[in-house]
Amino acid sequence: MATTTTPTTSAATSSAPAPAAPGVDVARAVRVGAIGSVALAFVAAIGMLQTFDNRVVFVPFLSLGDVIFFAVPLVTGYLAGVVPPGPMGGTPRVSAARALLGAAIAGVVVAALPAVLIATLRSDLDLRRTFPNLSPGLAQILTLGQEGAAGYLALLAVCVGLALVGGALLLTEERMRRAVVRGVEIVLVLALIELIARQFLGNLGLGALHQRLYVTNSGLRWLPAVVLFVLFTAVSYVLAGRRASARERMLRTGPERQRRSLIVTLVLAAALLVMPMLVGSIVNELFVNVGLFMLMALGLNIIVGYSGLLDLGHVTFFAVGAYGMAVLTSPASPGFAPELGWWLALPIIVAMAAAAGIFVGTPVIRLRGDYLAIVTLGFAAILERLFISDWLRPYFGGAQGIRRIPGVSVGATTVSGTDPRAMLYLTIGFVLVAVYVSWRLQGSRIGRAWAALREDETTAQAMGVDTTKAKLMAFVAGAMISSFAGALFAAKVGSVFPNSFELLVSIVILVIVIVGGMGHIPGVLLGAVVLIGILGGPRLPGLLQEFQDYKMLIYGTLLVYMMLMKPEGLLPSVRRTRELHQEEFLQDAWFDKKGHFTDDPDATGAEVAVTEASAPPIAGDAADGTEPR
Amino acid sequence: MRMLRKGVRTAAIVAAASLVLTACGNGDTADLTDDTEADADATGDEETDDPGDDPDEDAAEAGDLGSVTYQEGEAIQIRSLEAISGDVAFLGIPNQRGTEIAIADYGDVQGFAVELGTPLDDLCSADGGQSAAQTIVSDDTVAGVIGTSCSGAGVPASELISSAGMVMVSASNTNPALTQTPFGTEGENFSEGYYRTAHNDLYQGAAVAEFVYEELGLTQMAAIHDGDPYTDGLTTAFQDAFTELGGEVVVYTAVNKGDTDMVPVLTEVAGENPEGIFVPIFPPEVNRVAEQYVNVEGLEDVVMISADGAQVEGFLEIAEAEGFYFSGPSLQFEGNNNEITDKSATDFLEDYQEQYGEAPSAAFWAHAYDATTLLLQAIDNVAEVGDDGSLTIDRAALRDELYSTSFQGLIGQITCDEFGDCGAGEIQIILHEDSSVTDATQIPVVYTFVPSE
Amino acid sequence: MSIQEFVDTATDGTPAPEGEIPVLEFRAVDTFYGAVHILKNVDLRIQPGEMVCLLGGNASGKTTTLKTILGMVEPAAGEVRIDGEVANGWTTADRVARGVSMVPENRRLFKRMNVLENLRIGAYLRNDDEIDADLDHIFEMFPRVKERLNQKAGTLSGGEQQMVAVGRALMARPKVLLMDEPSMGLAPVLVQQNFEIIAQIHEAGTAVFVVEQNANMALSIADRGYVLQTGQIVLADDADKLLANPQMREAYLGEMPD
Amino acid sequence: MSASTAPAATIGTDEWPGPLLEIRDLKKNFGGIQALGGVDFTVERGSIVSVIGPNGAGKTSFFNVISGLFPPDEGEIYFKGEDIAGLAPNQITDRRLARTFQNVKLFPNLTVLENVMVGRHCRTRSGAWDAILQTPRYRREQKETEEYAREVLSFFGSRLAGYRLEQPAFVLSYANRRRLEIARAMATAPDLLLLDEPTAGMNPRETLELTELIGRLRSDKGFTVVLIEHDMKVVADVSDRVTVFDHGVRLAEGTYAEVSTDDKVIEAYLGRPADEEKTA
Amino acid sequence: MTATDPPRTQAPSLFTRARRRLTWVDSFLWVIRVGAVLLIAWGLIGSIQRFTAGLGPTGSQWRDLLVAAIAFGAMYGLIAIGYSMVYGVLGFINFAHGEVFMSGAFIGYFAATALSNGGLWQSNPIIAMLLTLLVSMATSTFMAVLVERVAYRRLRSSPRLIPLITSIGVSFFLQYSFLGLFGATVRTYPTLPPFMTGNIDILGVPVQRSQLLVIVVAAVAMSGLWQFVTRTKTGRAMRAVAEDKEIAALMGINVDRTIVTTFAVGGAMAGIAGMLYGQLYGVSFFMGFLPGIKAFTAAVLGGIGVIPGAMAGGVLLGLFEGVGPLLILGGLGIASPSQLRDAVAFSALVLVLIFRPSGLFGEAVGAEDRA
Repeated sequence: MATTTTPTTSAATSSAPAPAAPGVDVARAVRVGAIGSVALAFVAAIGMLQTFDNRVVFVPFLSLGDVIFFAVPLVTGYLAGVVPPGPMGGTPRVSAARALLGAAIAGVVVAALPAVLIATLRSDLDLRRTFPNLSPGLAQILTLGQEGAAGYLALLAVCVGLALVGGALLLTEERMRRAVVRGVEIVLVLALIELIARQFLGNLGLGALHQRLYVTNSGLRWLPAVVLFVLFTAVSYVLAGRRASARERMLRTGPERQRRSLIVTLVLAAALLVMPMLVGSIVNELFVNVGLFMLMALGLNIIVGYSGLLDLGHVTFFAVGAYGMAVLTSPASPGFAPELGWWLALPIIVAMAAAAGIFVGTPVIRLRGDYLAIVTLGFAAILERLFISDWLRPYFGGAQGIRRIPGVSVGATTVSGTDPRAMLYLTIGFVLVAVYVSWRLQGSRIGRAWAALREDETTAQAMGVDTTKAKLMAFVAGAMISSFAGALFAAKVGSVFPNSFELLVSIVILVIVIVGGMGHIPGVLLGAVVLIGILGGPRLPGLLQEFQDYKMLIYGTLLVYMMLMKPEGLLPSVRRTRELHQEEFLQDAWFDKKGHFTDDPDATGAEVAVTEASAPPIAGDAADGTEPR
Repeated sequence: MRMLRKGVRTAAIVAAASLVLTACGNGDTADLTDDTEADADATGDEETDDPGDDPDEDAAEAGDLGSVTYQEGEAIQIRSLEAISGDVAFLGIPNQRGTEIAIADYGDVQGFAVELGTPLDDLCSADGGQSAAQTIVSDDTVAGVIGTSCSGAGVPASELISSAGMVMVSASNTNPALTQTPFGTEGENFSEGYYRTAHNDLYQGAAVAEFVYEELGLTQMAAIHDGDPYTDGLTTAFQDAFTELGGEVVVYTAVNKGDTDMVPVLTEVAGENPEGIFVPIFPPEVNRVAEQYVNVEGLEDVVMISADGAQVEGFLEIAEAEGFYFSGPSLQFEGNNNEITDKSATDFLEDYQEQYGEAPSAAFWAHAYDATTLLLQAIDNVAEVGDDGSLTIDRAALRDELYSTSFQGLIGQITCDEFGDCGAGEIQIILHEDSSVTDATQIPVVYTFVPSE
Repeated sequence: MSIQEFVDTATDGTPAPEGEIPVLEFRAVDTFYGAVHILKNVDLRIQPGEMVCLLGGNASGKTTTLKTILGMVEPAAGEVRIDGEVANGWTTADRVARGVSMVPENRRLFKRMNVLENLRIGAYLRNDDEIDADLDHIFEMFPRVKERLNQKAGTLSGGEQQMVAVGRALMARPKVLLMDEPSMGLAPVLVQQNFEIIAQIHEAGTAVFVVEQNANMALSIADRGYVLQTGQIVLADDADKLLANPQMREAYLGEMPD
Repeated sequence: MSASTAPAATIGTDEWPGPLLEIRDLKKNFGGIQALGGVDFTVERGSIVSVIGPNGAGKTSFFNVISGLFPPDEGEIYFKGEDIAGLAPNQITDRRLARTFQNVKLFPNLTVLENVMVGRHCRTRSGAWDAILQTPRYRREQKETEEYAREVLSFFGSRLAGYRLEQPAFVLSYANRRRLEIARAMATAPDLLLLDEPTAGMNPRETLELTELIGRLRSDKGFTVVLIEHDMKVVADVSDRVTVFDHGVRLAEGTYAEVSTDDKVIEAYLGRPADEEKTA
Repeated sequence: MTATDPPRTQAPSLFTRARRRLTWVDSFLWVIRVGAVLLIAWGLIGSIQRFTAGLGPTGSQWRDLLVAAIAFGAMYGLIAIGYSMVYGVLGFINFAHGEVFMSGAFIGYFAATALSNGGLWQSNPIIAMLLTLLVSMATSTFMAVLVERVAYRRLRSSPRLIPLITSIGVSFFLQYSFLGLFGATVRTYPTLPPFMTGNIDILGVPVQRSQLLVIVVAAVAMSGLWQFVTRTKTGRAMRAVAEDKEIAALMGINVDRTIVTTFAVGGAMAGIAGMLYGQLYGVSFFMGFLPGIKAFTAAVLGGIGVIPGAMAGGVLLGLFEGVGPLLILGGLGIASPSQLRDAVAFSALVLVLIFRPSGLFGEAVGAEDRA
């Protein structure tokens, strides 16, 4: 790293100059290539290439399997030349030699393991008892159908060629690069959603356009794909210049921000109103599912995001809502079937959920963080077992669940899962209520108590916050909001079975909250859209149904990636961003201060705070109340 | 609101018109000639106003469900909706593959290729089945569906598919509610256009009860299910039938999926001294039961009876499985031929091994194969080639055709009754005595049950 | 005197005694947290057996200095030398092995371990046979520690904990002992006791580097002192001269100029 | 509570004629180790009392027990005549007894203003429904809370004003954190304020400033203050009375002049006569 | 005390004092406590009555059940150690530990199959099983260390939710990677050699040899670990790092390496458990999930961070869920009690924590600290 001594007076703001562009980093290229090689072999060995080989996305030549295959060397080639940012940030420019030569080296390395794979597949070794996905067809894909030595050459050519493309991408301007990536992403998604596009364009009266763009029940035609790619790349390129950086937006306050958010709100509201009309039943269905998870996630957000109580059993409240609705409304409920109307049953189950919140919340009040997590998880497990049990079969139907749950009567009609559009309107209504309630609570007195609780329970209590009450309030509010999801779910599906309330649901809800942005309503909503809408829920398909088999794998990878790269979530709250980026924030504070305040020479706090950020001080003296009670 | 809806409808008509025009232009598109089908969503709106789906409605008259038309060069679309991920994938994957092989074997339908599209996943749950079915009914080019794997998913899926005018044939739904009750009336989840080649649980429960009571002469039985609606339904049916015959189920209990330590439940069973245990659960739990029951005092000599869920290589090959009885639909497919594709079960298994590198992991592959040929045959029978070379399938006619199709399949005679039960309904009990025989079709039959009409 | 003048005097402060290699030395060290420049061109030198104190208020860079010595923060520029060798890039363990040891602020014993374990872990990097002898030496110095050997460290009184903390640091046989704020939050009697211990260690021949806010106490026993302000050494002189320095008295000894 | 010697009606109110805080024979053990071994302690309304003593003498435990973080094993704590022993910390804060912590415990990711507004929690009453329905009471309280918080912060002059209000607490300097913690405690509108080492880690100038501020807490705000402090200069400057702790019991009590010349105190705590300390 | 005795109220009685502290939360908890005790007692009485009436399992059946439960619990204990140690050192729940266990069992299966195909399993079973055990341990150790290196190391200073979520991600990734690579089939280890099957008499009590094996191996592993942690320098370093990483570094301890060691040791224990579990119950990609959660429960039950607590918690949990359903629920006359074993296990956890909020062996609040 470059070293400079800086003038002492303005030293605080100085940063190191960008180092000169380094030469070809062979070691890095080989390392990145090796990772790429493992990745490609892995993707092949778990059967992804073959599974997706039948799924044509760009008519007539590219299948989804090919896209995945080609993406690996491309990304590897790109990464091979990247110069890791120095400790003071800033990405230096890369020389053409570094980018291209590095990419070429990486490309060769990438081809290594797949080549071994091909050799093995062509040999007489029978690996399929161990690796069921290593089928002869795989060799065909990896060699692009070439026989003999030509196969290896084809593989090498693909790897090196695409790596070079990746390397070349590195040489372009960053804004351009982002635009290209965005363009590829959009076109790829468009290619995957032929049926949805067919419905949507049909609803818009643009069926002819669909015919031009797509092949029915297949993918995008190649020429429109190219045109769309160019179009979207150009649009992203232009837009990228206009968009204020996320950081600026985060720090911006005052009327401008308010006006902006008002406009955003209005646009969103209009979209919400019109969207279900246009998008067709698949997307409507998808968004109903997303909406249900939004409700659950908003509920959990109060418990985890606002109050910092790690609840790993949130599905409990969903289950109470759904089973409650089933028992109260279904004529087929085995034990007790008052056959109430949905709206009549709703307040009852919300009250039941509140009671469940108190029941779950009370025993865990005195427990510290992770104990709380396992106990809530335990409650969810207990409840799931009770619903499936023969013991309570006379009330909950055991393994057979409860069926024939009527829909929601709205006026003269009944809304249920067979009509996803109406269901979506209903769901949107409830999500709006939940959002409003969450929003109002967050800024209120109780919201501040939750925030204090999350920061430091003992101190909050010492400052007069009734932590018992605040915790229970959080559980009750979270439970009530989540019970809406259960009630809607029962009416939508028309039947409830115990396996819809497995532990995985709790985990997925938590993941939504955290990946979206803990404690931040728009973040939580976005989290649900991304995870449930695109990938799908535990027992729900998402937009990319093709990836069903690999959904959990992608989930896992995405989670790890997110937590390492962007732990505050996709759309974080200011507070959470501060918490996770205290260091960066301190720099801002430092700059801020420079302009404002000169009276207090040693009140910068920077050192103290940075020290604390990296290693929170252990409670110094004994028994000063730091221990949990 | 009314204005909007009107707008949408106008848009739909414009869309339909443009579709027709473009179709004439390049002859490369799916075309929907019936106006009610022009916009699936718009019509869906009206048709599905009553989700309760009155089951008493008489069979639809031909023509009022619309039709689907394929232009020359297009493929007939059918869909597979099976549990292909998660813990029940072992059941759904062979079903899907059976369907794939059947499509390949059947070949073209009146010169039109048949396409399965992206296989859909019922996730073995009601919500998963509903969402996936929603995808299917949104695509008005789909002629029919093979699925679901799980009865729980089948309930909402059959309702949706039925109200969209489509048909679905399941290979492994066995829950009585989907078709008929023991009294020959509609089951509570019966829907028009739903068929299955799988047997009805009630028959199997009765078959086991009869076999145990009359053939083996046992009167004290235990039953263990695993919380799956299927196994739970089966043990309940068994209990009812056995009690009616005069026997007694002294322990009725359950394990959980994922359990490995079966000693507690077996001790519970042993405490009541049953003469036999009916344990129709799936691997791997059934493996654990087989391995552990011999070590539980008092169970050394009990008669063990399992069901079709366990008739897979992974269970049959373990030594502890020797001596187990299995109930299930007739699996003596050897010599059986699907008369439509002229394929024997043996050939099928060879094909399967060749193509997928393993033997089927569950017993319903033949049901899936027959279900698919059943559907394709019916399509073949009702499809009409128009003057422009397009192929039109009338949905109502397809339903009717399915209700009246009859042929010899891999699993035996396929004849659909008025509630959609098409399978033979014959239940066999086999005795597994040699763990080197891992092909269930090779295991000797000791009892055959034919439901009395 | 302006800051710049302070700086000028600091850089040519006390010359090193001829021929001796400093146990600890900073040569023009700069450190950053992100883009924030914390230490600015800091020079420090501690000779064997010497007792030096580093004075400064909050956020002056004291903690960062200690972290830089211990390798928890890497300098962006300049050299840290331990026993004459350039230590940049060494791990904390390397530095401890070369004779740097610290008594942290607030003692921070391993409360769940007993006193003996605490002392033994001080000698973690040592493999010689003299550990037991050194333990005896510590017991000699602090007889009360010996009485409490099997007691959990968390149950000791504040004064006893301080003894164990010093003992633990001494078990590493340091060439230079770093003391981080030995008077912070302590009762006067303990502060006094602490400085007596420091003096004792110093007399025994170990170099001691005391980082303090309480300038009076530190300067009263130190040989030399450095004054750190917003990351810069603004004063460096013999302890008695510092005590007499008027600016020093005003800024760090709490005397108001009125 | 029937047999009180004062009118029962005044218990727990400002009319209570007796001492503000009266503690008798307070005992507390932690895992068999005695932290407090029978402490008697009285604070009159309007006084400033310092508690001093060696580390580990039980001072912080004493505060923790008074403020309800740990229940006492034995003994009585009367606050305005009401026995508060065994109440939860928030109930005690509710009764107008607030504290700060030895190692500053702020809500680091909340802004300065929010930190202080949390202190108003126990003086406001609006609930979840008020917030959802935006009742007039809610809006009034919301406004009052913020205004009160700003007013409390203005007590510290320019230190915690202006742009600082919107800064998260973790960027504050050490001294400002201590100030903010006091402000937060003030926001609970206490009668009695317990300050645990308020000047620890401050430089002499800041210490001086804070010493003056503690005086103003009484003169301007009317708080009664009990503080733990190691800086004898601060103790000497502000306290009416000084209590010395050692090994969980009271070693001495009196004015600063009295205790600083007490031999026991010198031996256990000061180490040498106090005037020596000053010139050292 | 001031000269004039000020007026004051009378000291409240102990009862008043207790009642004041007793909020409605406490009342609620007391209701649960008393209710649980009553239910358990009632269930026990029911079972005893049935037993004396000659109904239900016989004495020897109960005994066998007990032994099986202990053996099963011992495996939980071995897995729980990994959770407990990682929690002790890094303070977060390593959800991926169940998959570490699974990977050991899985690769152990391949080793065992290879040895069986090579004939060693049959000809020299003890060596073959030891080799398999080594493979399992090595795999799990490697996995644990790899996961730490790739996923957790960069998260040392993050709030603890972040590594928790990361570990959930890792868990999904490993589970479904194994599914993709090796398929969904449940695979069975080669059968145990004849001298490992059947019963053996211990003090007149017949015990299944395989269960005895599990108990013995677990006991040996556990005591070895205990020696390691308390007696060796590395063990001391681990405890030091668990308590205070910064100060540990000041002592010259390489904190990173110590953390890696912690993961490795936890992984090795999980590997042992994996091999035993796989041998008895087969292997599948999903096998780590439930035992993982149960083992974590066991760790909490015993007091997380306390190594002997993890083992004790494991055995206890094994007993609760092995014997509990039949003994208590059976006695209460509840249908299909075995189906509720997980419910019993988690109820036991909730109850234990209601009675002892820091777990059975967890440190009581304030015990270590004094003012």
